[in-house]
Formats: sequence, C-alpha cells, structure tokens
Amino acid sequence: MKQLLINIMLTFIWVAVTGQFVWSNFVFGFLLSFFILWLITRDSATKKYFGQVPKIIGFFFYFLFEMLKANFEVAYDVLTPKFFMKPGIVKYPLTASTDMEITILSNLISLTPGTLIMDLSDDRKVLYIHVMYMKNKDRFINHIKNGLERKLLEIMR
Amino acid sequence: MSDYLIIMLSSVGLAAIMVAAIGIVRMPDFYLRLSVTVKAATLGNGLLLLSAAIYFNEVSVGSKALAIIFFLLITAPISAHMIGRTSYFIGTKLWEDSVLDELAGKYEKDTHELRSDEEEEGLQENG
Amino acid sequence: MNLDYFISYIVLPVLSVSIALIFFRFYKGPTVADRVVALDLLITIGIAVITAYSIYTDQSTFLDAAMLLALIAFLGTVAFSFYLEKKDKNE
Amino acid sequence: MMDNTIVAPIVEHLFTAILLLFFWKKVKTQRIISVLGNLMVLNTSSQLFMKVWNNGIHTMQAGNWQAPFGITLVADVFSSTMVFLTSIVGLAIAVFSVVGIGKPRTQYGYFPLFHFLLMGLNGAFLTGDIFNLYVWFEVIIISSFVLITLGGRKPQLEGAIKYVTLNLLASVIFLTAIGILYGLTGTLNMADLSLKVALVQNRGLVNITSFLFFVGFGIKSAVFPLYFWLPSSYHTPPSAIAASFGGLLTKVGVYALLRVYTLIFVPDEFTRNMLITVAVLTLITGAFGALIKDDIRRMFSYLIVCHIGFMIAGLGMYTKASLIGAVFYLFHDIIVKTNMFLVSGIIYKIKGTVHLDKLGGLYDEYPKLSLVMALVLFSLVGVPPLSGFWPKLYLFNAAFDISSYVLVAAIILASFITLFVIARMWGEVFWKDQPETGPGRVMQFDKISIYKQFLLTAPVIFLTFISLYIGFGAANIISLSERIVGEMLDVTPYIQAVLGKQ
Amino acid sequence: MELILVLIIGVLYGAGIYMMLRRSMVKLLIGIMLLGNGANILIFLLGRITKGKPPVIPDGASVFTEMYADPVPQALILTAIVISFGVQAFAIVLLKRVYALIDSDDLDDLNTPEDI
Amino acid sequence: MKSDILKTASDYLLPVLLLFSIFILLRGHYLPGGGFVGGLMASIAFVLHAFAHGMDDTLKFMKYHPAIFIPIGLLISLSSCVAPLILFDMPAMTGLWFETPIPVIGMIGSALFFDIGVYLVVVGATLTMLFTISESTD
Amino acid sequence: MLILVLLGFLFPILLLLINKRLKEKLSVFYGLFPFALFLFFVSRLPVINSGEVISTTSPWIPSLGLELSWKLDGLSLLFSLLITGIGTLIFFYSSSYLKGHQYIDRFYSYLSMFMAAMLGVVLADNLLLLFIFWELTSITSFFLIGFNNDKKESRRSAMIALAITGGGGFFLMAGFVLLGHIGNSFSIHELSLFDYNIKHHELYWVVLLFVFAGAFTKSAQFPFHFWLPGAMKAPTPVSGYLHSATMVKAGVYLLARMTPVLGNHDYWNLTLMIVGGVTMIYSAYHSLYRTDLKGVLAYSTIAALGILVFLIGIGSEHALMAASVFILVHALYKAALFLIVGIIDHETGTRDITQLSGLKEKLPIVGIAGLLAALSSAGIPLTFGFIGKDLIYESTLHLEGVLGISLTALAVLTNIFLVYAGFTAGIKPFTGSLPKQFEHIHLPKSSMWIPPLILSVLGVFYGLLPAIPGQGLLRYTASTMQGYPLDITLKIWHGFNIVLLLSAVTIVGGTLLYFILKPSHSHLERLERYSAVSPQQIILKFARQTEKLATWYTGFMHNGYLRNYILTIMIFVITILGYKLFTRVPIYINPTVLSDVSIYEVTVAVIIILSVLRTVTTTSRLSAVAALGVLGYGICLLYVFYSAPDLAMTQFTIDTLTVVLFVLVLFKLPPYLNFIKKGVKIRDMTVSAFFGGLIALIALQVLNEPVNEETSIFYAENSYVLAKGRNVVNVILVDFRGFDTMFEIVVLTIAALGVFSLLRLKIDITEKE
Ligand code: NA
Ligand code: NA
Repeated sequence: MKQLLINIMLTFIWVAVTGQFVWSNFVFGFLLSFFILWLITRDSATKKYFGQVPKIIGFFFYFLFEMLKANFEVAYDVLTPKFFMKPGIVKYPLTASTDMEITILSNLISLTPGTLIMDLSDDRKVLYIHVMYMKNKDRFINHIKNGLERKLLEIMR
Repeated sequence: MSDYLIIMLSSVGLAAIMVAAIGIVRMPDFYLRLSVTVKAATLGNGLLLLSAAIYFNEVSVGSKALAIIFFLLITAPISAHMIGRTSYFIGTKLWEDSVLDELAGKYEKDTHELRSDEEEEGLQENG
Repeated sequence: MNLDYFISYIVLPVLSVSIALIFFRFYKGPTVADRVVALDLLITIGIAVITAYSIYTDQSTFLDAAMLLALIAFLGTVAFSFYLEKKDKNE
Repeated sequence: MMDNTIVAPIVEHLFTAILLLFFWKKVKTQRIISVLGNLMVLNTSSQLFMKVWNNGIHTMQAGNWQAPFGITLVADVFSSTMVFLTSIVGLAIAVFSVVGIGKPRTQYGYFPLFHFLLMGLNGAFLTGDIFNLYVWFEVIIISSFVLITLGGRKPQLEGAIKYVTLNLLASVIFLTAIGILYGLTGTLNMADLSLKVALVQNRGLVNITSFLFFVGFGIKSAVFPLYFWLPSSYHTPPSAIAASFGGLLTKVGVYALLRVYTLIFVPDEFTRNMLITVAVLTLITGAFGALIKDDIRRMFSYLIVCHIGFMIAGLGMYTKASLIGAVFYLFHDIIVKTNMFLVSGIIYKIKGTVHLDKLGGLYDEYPKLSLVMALVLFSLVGVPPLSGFWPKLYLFNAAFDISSYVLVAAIILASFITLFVIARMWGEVFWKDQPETGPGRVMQFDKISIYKQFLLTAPVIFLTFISLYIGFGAANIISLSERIVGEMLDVTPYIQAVLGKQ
Repeated sequence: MELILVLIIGVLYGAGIYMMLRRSMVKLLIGIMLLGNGANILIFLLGRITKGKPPVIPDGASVFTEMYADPVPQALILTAIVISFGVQAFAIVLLKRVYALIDSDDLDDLNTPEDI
Repeated sequence: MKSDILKTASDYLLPVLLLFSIFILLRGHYLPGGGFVGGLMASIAFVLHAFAHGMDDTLKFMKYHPAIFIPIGLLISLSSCVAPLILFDMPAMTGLWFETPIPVIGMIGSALFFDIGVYLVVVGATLTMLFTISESTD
Repeated sequence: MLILVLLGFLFPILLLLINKRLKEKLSVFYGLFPFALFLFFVSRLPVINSGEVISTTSPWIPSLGLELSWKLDGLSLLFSLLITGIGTLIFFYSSSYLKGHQYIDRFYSYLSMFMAAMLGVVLADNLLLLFIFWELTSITSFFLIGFNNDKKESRRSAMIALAITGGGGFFLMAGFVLLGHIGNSFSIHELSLFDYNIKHHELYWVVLLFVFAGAFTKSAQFPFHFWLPGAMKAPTPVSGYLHSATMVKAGVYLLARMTPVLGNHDYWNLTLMIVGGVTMIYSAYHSLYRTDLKGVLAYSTIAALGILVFLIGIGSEHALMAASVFILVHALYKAALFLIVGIIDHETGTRDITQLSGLKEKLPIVGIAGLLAALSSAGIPLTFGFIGKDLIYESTLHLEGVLGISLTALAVLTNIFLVYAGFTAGIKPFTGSLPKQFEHIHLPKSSMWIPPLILSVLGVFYGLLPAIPGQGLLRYTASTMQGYPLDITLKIWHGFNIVLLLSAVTIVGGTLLYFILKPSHSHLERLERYSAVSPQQIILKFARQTEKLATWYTGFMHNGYLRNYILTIMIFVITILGYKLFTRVPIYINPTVLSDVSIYEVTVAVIIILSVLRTVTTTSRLSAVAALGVLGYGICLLYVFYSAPDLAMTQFTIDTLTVVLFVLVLFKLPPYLNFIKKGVKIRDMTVSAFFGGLIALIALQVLNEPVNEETSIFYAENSYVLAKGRNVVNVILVDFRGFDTMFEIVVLTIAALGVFSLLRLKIDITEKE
C-alpha cells in the first residue's frame, strides 16, 4: 500500500519536474519510480496515506499565515537597533510519534521564524526547540501543541 | 500587469532576504543567526521563484519553480537542525541574555545520545 | 517601471549587498559553525540570484542550475556538521 | 587514409581492463587475461605499424565528424612505432608481472591499472587533438599515481606525494597552455593548429604558449629543472611497475614535446638555445645523481633523467640529424630502461635487496643470467654496436653542426658517467663476493619453479633481443627514424591526412 | 567584464602556487585545487565570454537564432572539472594515508633521511 | 552522526534525488545536464543516506556494491562507442539513431547509451571512493 | 674479413656449447684457433710484399656512412700478425698457466673476443667501424683485468682502466664524428685523400684534441698512464698480451693510421713529441723504482709506448720506420718478458725482485729466454732491439739544431733506463744464489716455457737477419703511415758513427745502472712520497672531488623538500615567461575588457578573491575548506552569469562532493601547520604574485587577439541537425568530443580504484614485492 502511494507521489514529482503533462510521461514516471523503489526497497511498517485534501489546504494557509506573521516579528527585531529577543531552548513533549510526523513537524517548526529545532531526544519523546521570543514557556508549548502539531496530526492520521 | 505582480512579489522576497542578510550580521549569537536566516531566506527565495514562474508563464518553468520551492522547504530546516545541534554539543555558547536552556546536560558526553528525561519526570509527577 | 530595469537596478544590487553582508559574517566567523551557516545562506541567496538572472536574461534554462543548488546545497552543511561532531568526539 | 581500426590498440586495452575488473579477485584469471590482452594488442599494433609503414598516415575521425570538429586519431610512422614499442614493452612487463607482482597487488587492481596505463599511452600517441592529449595524459598520470602507491608502503607513499604534486602541477600548466592556444586559434585539432598557429600575428604569445607546453611536458619527461619528482619516487614501487614507468612514462613526455615542437610550434632560436641548455643541465644532473647513488633503482632513476637529456638535446638542436638521434634514442631508451628495471627486479628476487653494498656474487651464482644482464647494461651504456651507441653518433654530428661544444662535452660526460656507474654496478653486484652483511639470502628465486623462473627471465631475454635488434639492425631503425623525422620536418602529409586534401 | 575574470585568474594562480609552497600537506592540496580552478576559468575566459546566452538551441529552432556562448570551452572545462575531481579525490586519500603513516601534516617529515 | 529527523528526511529525499538525477541524465541532450551531473546527483543521494544512516546500512540497502556499476557503465559506454565500428565499420563514436523519437526522452541513439554509461561510472566511482573513505574512517 | 673478425666472437659461443669436462681437456687446443688466423695473415704477406693492399667493402648503415670496409695493408698486417701470433702463444701458455681454474672457459672467451675486437680495430677502414671495435677492446679488457673478480684490487684496477680508456673512447667517438663531419666521409682512405682540407679546417685542432684523448688514454700516455700498472692485476698472460703487445698499442696504431689524415701538421707533431717524450722519460725513470717485476715491465712498456708516440710525432721517414720496427721489437721482447715473469710468479708465488735470484738452476730454459729477451730489450748488437734503437737515434739525430740534440739525449736517457728494466726483468731473477724457499720449484709444462722462448729467439733471429721483417713487412708498415712508399733497408751494421756511439753509451750506461742500483722497497717508498703530485693521484683526486661535487649538487638540488622543488620550477617558469612576455609581446590593455560590468559580477568576483585570501590566510583547516566552498559557489555563479549552466551544475555538485571528501578525511588530521617565517613568506609571496600576475597578463594579451569561431559555429549549426541535441555542450560531450568523455570516465574509474586500493591494501614493509 505504502509502496504504491510513494510510487504515485514520485510519479507526480517526475511529471512536475519534467514539466511534460502527457500520459506517456506519467507512465514513464511510474515505471521509473517503480524501478527506483524496487532498487531501494527496505522493510518498515506500512502506513496509511490517505490525504485529506481540504485539511491540507487549510493547513497550508494556516502555516503561511504563521510564517508571515513570525517573519514580520523577526524582521522588526533585526532591522531596529534594539533587540527585543528573549531566546532560550525549550523542551517540547511530542504527541507526534512516527518518523514522518516528527520530521514534518520539526521542519515546520524550523521554518517558522523565531523557532528552530535543536534536536530530537533518542526516545523520541521530546523536541528541544530554540525559541527567539520566549515570553512564556508554557504558552509557547501550548501554541505549538494546539496549533501546528494538532493540525498536522489531523492531516497525517 | 504581471510585471507589477512580479515586482511586488520579488520586492517582498528581497526584503526577506535582506532581513536574513542583516540578521546574520547583527544577531548576537550563533543560534539566533541560524534561526533568523534560514526561514527568511527560504521565504525570500520562494517569492522570487514565484515571480519567475509568473514571468515565464509556462507550465514547465512554473513546475520547476515550485519544485525548487518544495526542495528548499524540505532541505533548509534540516540543514539548520544539523548544524544547530552540532554546534550545541561542540559547545557553542548561547547569547548571554538567553532566558532558558533546557537542553543543558542532556547529551551523553561520548555517544551524543540525547535524553528526554521524560520518564523520570513522569515518575516524579505520579509519585 | 520596466521589469528589466527593476531587476538590474534593484533586485540584483540588493542581492549583491546581501551577499556581501553574508560574506562579511563568513569572513568574520567567529566560530566555524557561523561560517557554515553563512556558506549555506550564500548558496540560498545564490539561488535567488540565479532566479533573478534568469528573469533578467529571459533564460529559464538557468533555473535548472537553481534547482540543483536547492536540492544538494544542504549536503554541504550536513557534511560540515558531521565533521564538527566527529572532530569533537576525537578530541 | 581513413582507417577506423586504428583505435584498436586503445579499445583492446580498455576492453581487457574492463574484463579484468569483472574478475577482480581472481588472481590467476587476471594474469592470463592480461597476458592474452597484451598479445592481442601486440598483434594489432604490429599490423598497424606495417600498415602505416606501407601505406602512409592513417586517420580515424571519431564520431565521423570531419576534422577539425571532432577528435581525430592519427597513426603516422612515429605514433604507430610508439604504439608498437609500447605493446612490446607491455607484453614483456605483463609476463614479468605474473610472478613479479604478488597476490595482494593483483587482487587490488594491478592488472586493470596496468592496462589503463598502456591504453593511456597508446591514446597519447595516437591522438591528433591537443585536448584529447590532455585527457590521455590524465589517464596516464592517474593510473601511474595508483600504481606507484599500490601496496601503500611508507617510501612509496612518501615518494608518491612528490610525484603526484609535481605531475599535477604539470597538468595544470598543460591545461593553461591549451586554454591559451584555444584562445589564440579557436581550434584543438593538432593538424589544424599547425596551420592556424602559423597565422597568429602575435608571435610572442605563440612563443609563450610553446614554453608553457614545454614546462608541462618537461615536468613529465623529467628534464632539468623540472625533474625532481622522478628521483623521489621511481625507486619505490615494485620493479614491474617501475619498469613501465621508467620505460614509458617519461618517454610519453618526450614524445609530446617532439610532437608539439614539430607539428604545432617550430622552435625559434631562443627556444632552441633554452632546450639545449636544459639538455646539458639534465645530462649533468642525471649523471651526477647516478654517480653517487648506492641503490640500484635510485641510480637507474637518475640515469633516466640523464638520458632524457640526450633526447632533449636532439630536439633542441633541431636539425635532421639531431632529431634522428632523438627519435632513435627514444626507441632505444624505451626498451632498455624497461629492461633495466626488470633486471633490478630479478636481482631483488634473488637477493632481497637492491643496495650495492649488500649485493654481490651474482656472476658466480648465475653466470648466464648475468651475461644477459650485462648485455642490457652495455646497451644502456651504448657500447657499440649495441643500441645506445647509434643515436649518439647523430647527436655528436648535430652538435658539431651547430658548433655546440658545451653540448658535446655534456654528452661525453653523461656517457662517461653512465659507463662508469654501470661498470661500478657490475663490479659490485656481479663480481664482488656476496658480503656477509647483506641480506644475501638467496630468496625465492632458486626455490620457485622453473616455470616461474622462466616467466621472470623470458621478458628480460625478449627485450634484450629487441635491444640487440635495435643495435645490430640499426640500419632499419635509422631508416625508420629518418622517415619519422621526414614526417616531422614536413608536416604537410600529416595535415592533409587529417584535414583532407585542401 | 573580462577584467574581472582576469583578476580572478591571477589571484587563483598566485594563491595556488603560494599554497603549494607551504609546508602543510593540506595546503599543498588546496593549492592544487586553486590552480585547477584558475586553469578552468582561464580556458573559459580565453574562449571568450558572453552574458546570458547559454549554448542551448531553443525549442522549435534547429540552429541558433541569435548570439550564443562558445560551447567548446564549456565542454573542455566540464571534462577538466571531472578529471580534477577524480585526481583530487585520490590525492586527498593519499594525504590521509600518508598522515596515518607519518602522523603529521608536515611535508618536511616526508623525508626518511636516506631519501635526501 | 545520528539524527532521526535527518534519517527520515533522507529516506524520502533519496528517491526524489534519484529521480531527479535520472531526469537530469535523460534530458541532458536537450537542456543542461547529462550523465555527469546526473551521476553526481545520484551519488549525492546515496551519500546523504549514508550520512544519515551510516554507511553499512546504505550498502546493505543498495543490494550491490556500487563498484559493480563501474565496469558495467564502462562496458555500456564502450559498446556505444565501438558499436558503429564493429557493426557498420564506421569510426568509433559515430552516432547511431533510431528513426522515431520517444516521448520525454526524445531521440534514442547511441549518444544516450553513452551518457547512461557515463552516469553509471560516475555513480559507481564516486560512491566507491566515498564509501571506502568513510569505511576506513569509522 | 668480417668473418675473420667475427670468428673471435663466435668462439665463445662454441665454448658455451661444449661441456665443462671436455673444456678442460681441450684447452690446449684452443690455441689452434688463433694459430689458424695467424697462418691466414702470414699467407697474405706476399700480397703486401708486392705493394698491394687488400680491401673489401660491404654496406652496413649507408645513411650513417658506416660501411663494413676492411683494409689489409702494411700497418694492419703487422698488427694482425702480432695479434694472432702472440695470441697463439698466449693461448697455449694460458692453458697451463690457468690449468684447473674454475672459469678457464670464461677466460678464453674474453681472450678470443678481445683478439677479435683488436683485429677489428686494425683491419677496419672506416672510422665508425674502427671505433666499434675500439670500444670492444676496452670492454673485453675490463673483463680480463677483472678476471679475478673476487679480489677488490682487481675490480678496482678494471674500473680505473675502463674509466680511463672508456672515457677516452667517448672523446674519440666525438673526434671521429667531427672528423667525418669535416671530411664528409668516415672512410679512412677517403679521408686521407682530402687531408689538406682537414688540416686546414678551423676545427682541426678539436679533432686532434679528441683523437689524442682517445689514443693517449688507450696507449697510456702521460698523464693517463697510471691505469696500465694497475691493470697488472690481470693474469700475467693477459698483461703480456693486452697491456704490452697489443691493446695498448691500439692508441699507437690509431696515431699511425691517422698520420696520413691528420699528420704532418705542427699541432700534430709537437703534441705527439712532447707527450711521447714526457711519457717515455717519466715512466722509464719510474721503472727504476719498481720492485714488482710486472711493475717494472709495466713502466717500461709505458716508456716504449711513449717512444712510439714520440717517433710518430717526429713523423720523418726514419722515425716512422723506427716506429714500425720498434713496434715489433718491443712486442717480441716485452711479451717474452711478461711470460717469463708469469712463469716465475706461477712457480715461486712472488714477483718481488728483491726476493728473487738464482732461478737459473731451477728454470734454465726460462733463464735463456730471459737473457735473450733482456739483450734484445737492451739493444745489444745482433739483437733486433739493437736495430730498433739505432733507428730511433737516427731519427732524432735527423732533427736539426738544439731540438735534435736534446731529443736525442732524451732518447738515450730513456733507453738507458730501459736497459736497466730489461735486465732487471730478464736477467736478475736468474742470477745469484737460489734462496731456500725456492728449492722445491721446478720447470713448468712446455706449453708455458716454449712461447717466451720462441719470442726471445725471434728477437735474436730478426736481429741477425733484419731484412726478413724489414723488407717483407715493416717498410710497408712505415709506408702506410707515411702515405707513400718508403725504401729503408734494415741493416745490422751501419758502420762507426754517432748512432753506434750512442748505442754503446746506452748499453754501458744501462749496464752500469743495473749493477749500481739495487732494487729495494725503500727506493719505492721514497718515490711514493711524491705520489700526491703524481698524475694518478691528481686525477683520482679530481675524480673524488667530482664525486663530492656531485654529492653536494645532487643534495642541493634534490634536497627532499617538495616546496623547494616547486620553488625552483616556478622561478624557472617565471623567469622565462617574464622574459618572453616583456620582450616579445607588446603589452596592451584593451579598455573594452572593463565594459559591461555589473554590480553582481563585481560582488561575486570580490567574494571569490576574498575567499581565496581567506583560504590562504586562515589558521583553521575547516575554515579553509569552507572558504574553498565559497570560492566554488562563487565560480558557479560566474558560470551562470556567463552562460554556462552545465558548468555551474557540475561545478556545484563537484564542489559539494569535494567538501564531503575533505570532511571525511580531514578530521583525523593533526593541527594545521602554519609556520611563520617572514622572509620565506615574502619570498613565496613574491614568486606567487609574479606567477599569478604573469598568467593574468598573458590572458589579457590573448584577449586582444582576434577570435576564430569556425569550430563553435560548426557545432552550433550541426548540433541539432546532425547530432540531434539542443544542449550543444552536452552534444559536444557525448558526440563531437565523446572520445574525451569516454576516457574521462576511465580517469574516474582509476581514481576510484586507486582510492579503494590505497585504503584497503597495506603491504607490510618486510613483505616481498
Ligand atoms: Na609522468
Ligand atoms: Na553530459
């Protein structure tokens, strides 16, 4: 199942990058990614991959908004002479558990200005996050928990 | 028309890039520099690429530009994460005005294993 | 405002200034990690420059180079991290 | 004349090498394949030589693109002779290597590398394109880098650092020269360059370019003052490897010098004087070095440097006679230098050392082998009528022709010191009793099977016969050299063969 | 614009040689790399440079319709780059092995006394 | 160096990069790219994987040692180089082309096979070098 | 005649085929081989006698002017007879002298090869042909001197002999080439036809210099004489054959042979007279001090060679006749004496004259032979020696004025010493009382004592009937030298004249000297005090100094420091490049190179340059690598700006991989070296700056040249039409110049192979190759 999904995803990427939207290119892309997957097959738990399209779109705009917002905050601080930052490293307990979830979450956190993933603990229970504006630790954790992480998990699960 | 859109988008993009550039010069410690630069630059780049997609107005170029944005989104945070964590355990200091460091002492010195200390804390809470 | 004019008198100069600023950080350091970040950022700005240049010259071909940069630039950073960590372990 | 098969000496080596890569760990199979491959190439290259000798210059336009737009392979008498000699030497070394190169090195790619090296040499000889020549040089140096370090012993690696560095410097300078040449002429085809370089108005730049080529090739041929890498490194690898280096590597530099300085640039007076000065100093440097070395291979290394001087002198004087001398010496040198290192290999097999102080008694123990070796050594010295003698006649003649008495003196000095060191070596290695101090252990040689003994000695005897032929059949070699020099001094046929009738 | 490349070439060649004249093996290697880059740019420059006209024949045309950059130097440099990569990779490893043997980055430690 | 984030990312980046490398290879005749860059890209994909997972895992996962690609690639390139010579007595490297173009790839000819050989050799050689080095480093 | 010569080389091959046991038994018969040759040459005597010359020519290497041309005339016949005749006796003699020697077959091989080479020298009528055999005599002599190769002294003597004669040989080669160059032929008789041109050529003196270098070294003339006493380490038959009768006379032969070509010129005559004169008096005097019999003979041989050179130098008819006679005279008595000394040595085990006496009791026949040889050497009337000496005096007396008188005095003095030497070797060991330790000795086999006896008897026989050799051969010998027929008859008695008086003075003086001067080691020691200024010591010192110089020079140049090598190379390159650039190229900077510059280019360029500087100056290795990275990416951007996306992509991927490579390798390296020595740094900076500047300047100049776009236009036009690709760079890579690419991937392959082997294969130092 997972194989097939990845396969299709790769096919689309292929078509996107080659930029030739014709059926033969889909076929070729499919065969090619099939070949590559065959080449690199390894066993790991199969996952459910049913994309929930509306949620994804919603999430996209949410993220874009967060990103722009945070960007302005940072830009202001960078461009004005005085620093308003209160940086620190926060331990963030994860709800996300699979590789994919954690990776995407941490990428998203990192892409949001003002936050940066330092590392994931070896037991994958917490993320250490470097935060630029840590007015309140718990509020920050809640903000992520109920915002980014929840919305992401809704899509992923 | 599209020219104005392009000019607008790329202006914002340029601004983001400038922020990143100034940020990397101005920010007081390594982590802050890292934090500022990665996303601003990604955003700026993304906007410029979007301009290009509009400018060329071809599916192939557009998909190429989107692919680049996609790749940047995947890779930029990862490289930031890699260099950030590495410089932490080679001992790069946080800014003196930092308020909190919960990562302190969590790395095993030799193996670089990272503890979460969640169990212990959980036990304490329960007990 | 003409687009060419915009690109050649605004975009590329501003990008050049950014590059100069980032290079200043690269030159100054102080830590190796700083340099690595600056290098990474330089490449990212390089992608922007290429993009702008492709619009400027009307050659979408250059975007291919940008795509390549986007895909593999972070390997350098990964490698440097690897180095710093190993070096640290060794000492 | 168009002939698509002239690529065979290259392709056959490449094919053999690929085949060998598939049999990576199979020592015996590799040995057999290598010898067979070399036999095949010898056969091909002898046919090529005969074809060229009988029918004139053969060309192949790679990709079927009319010159100067594609890459042209050119087999003229010079290049086909070089290919032929290379395959002779190649076969000899391959056979020697069956026993001479141990299992570990064979399992780590000795034979494929050896074929890559030979392929590179053949390519360098056959190509008619200056950038393609660069590629061939790179094939040659990288395979020689690997061969010289193969085994990874400390002296090997220490020498290799110098070898690699200076050869890379040479490559960069070569590449620079190509860049400038392309900038001046817009072409890379050597025949086309011959025409277009002549048309360049700015002769000073042409001159500078030619000098850069000299530096690039000069480093590879180990001339003064560019020779340093050679005495630093040639004594370190096993004899079979040193043999292919000593016999072929520096010679490809000389070949390239002869080629570009006749086909593309005609040296002016300054360049000729420079070449002669370089030759004189090379002769002296090599001779002095050889004089004081107590290690046979180091001594041989300096002798290589020394004798390069003869060829450079021949080029520098730039008369018909001198070029004949240079070309003849080149042919002689390829065979005899290879053989010399093979001889040192046998000595090492027997005695476990190549240090004069620790050697001795070989004449008593192996009289017949010793006499064969003596023939090799005398050929090297140029005892008449053996092979080294004849070209010197031409060189003397040319030197008198242009009244270069310093050169005459240098040739005499170099010949004299060569004679002296070889005689000393004979005394120390063959005549002297085995000293108590040396390892002196009769190593495997007596214990190894007759078959293996044969594999070690047969190549030496084979090459000795070739040497003897060059000496006693000097008339043939001279007419060969004359024809080559004829081709060098009148390049019109070459250009016509490459570019078509114009 | 040529002058810019000329300056870069000069700096690369000069710095390359300067690095090769140091005692450190790593510097030596870096010197070689600098020289290699210098040579590539030299070829590039002397093949004459053109801005913004990559030698790619546009879709629909079968020959160039406007000016284009000389593709030959580009092809040559590509070849040269790949070759240098191979050679330099080998050189780097050689350096590593030598270091493992002599336990130093100092080229002057390369001389087992008898080698002099 | 162990980072689960990098590991996961590299798992997904590997096929993307490989695809991209093949894309670069195949269209090299028409747009910038070709066997070299393609091959280098593919190697980078595996190198990244090796950085994330350790070299042993990457080797296991590749099924074949990358070195095997070298002779295979060489053989393919050499074949397309000498095929015209052997089959039609034309000079080596002469281009042989199928009459009709194929979608995406375009014209199929010996040059394409040649480039595929280049790709394989580059992958094989680069990976052999890097893996050997990193093996001896650990 | 080629066959005659070649026979000597075939003989050893024959020996190789015979088995060991048989060889020993057969060795007595080996002498039949030279004897057959001897008979052949004897059979040619009548032809020569009739005033004719036998010559044959066949081509060998026409383009070199090298022909297999042989000539048998008076001169070559005399030598041929000596070579084969004395050779026969030596062959017989050796079969006993070396009986049971382990390597007797080698000995005979060398000997016969030597004989063949020597015959080649004297029969060749082509300079190059002659030279070939000339060198072969040096080589075979090397093997013969070093025959007892386990003895250090033998090896050393062989080395010195080879060094001197071989070194001279190279000069001779140069001389011959020059002579052939001037005379436009290598044929000796053709050259002699144009001798006028040669002698008046401006390079005549160079030819002389080179030819003399060859002849003097071979014939042991002062100051190159010292190798000859050293060569006495050879077995005595070898000494007698090579170093007295034949090989050392090759130099004399050469001078004689070249007289018609080069002779009769002041340079020629004076040089030979001076060198010959100095040699004869110097070594004759030295023979007085020797206690080793072979030493006495060696020095007297050198003196005799000096006399011969001296006579050829005089060059008059009489002198040349004298030389011809003296060649034969000397060969006969000196070979005899050597063989006699050999017998003494063989039987008593010593050659020390202070220990030898009274041997006539035990070796009577040998004593008789010794006496006869000594008399001939002393020139006692009725011996052939007497006639020889007479002629010498006659030729010196023919010279006019003071020169004639002084040279005559010199000749007389020399001969007085030679009388002493002859008596010492031929008479002294046999007279007096027999010491105890020699009582057990006995006469050796006849094959040992017959040869010297024959030789010494011949000395007397020819003395009695001088016309036989004189009319039959020697006058033709002299004629050959002179270039026109001579008619000088040899007579026993010339009547009472000055010559006779001088002869008497010589004999009386020599005899007195013999009785007064007792050879002793103390004399020798006294002489050796001056050895520091002897030619031998001076030349050997010179050799040692040369070796020191070579050691210093080699160490200076090849000093083990890579950076010095690079520095040397760079200084060479810079000097010549700079010289050429500033003298041959009109430097001109075209202002258009600055046109069309944009800020992004400048920024990238500045960054490139700064990152290069950073790479150079940084003290951290990783910073250097990072700076290299910036450099690479900067270049990549430049490639984009200047229309090379393919290059940009490749440069970028390669740079990334290089970083990876560095990173994988570097972290184990020790601290980055950064030695601060200001002077060195400034020097290196200067050199580097010059080099960079020169290359940049050259590039600028090339930019001024017109562009030829023929090739790139062809690619542009055909890339899609014929090669079916739009990306011209790629089409070039895989099609137009696919051949480059094919082998470029081979480079990668090899590099990978190399990395693999270098890291995996580690052969221990003790392991075999
Ligand atoms: Na070389
Ligand atoms: Na390509």
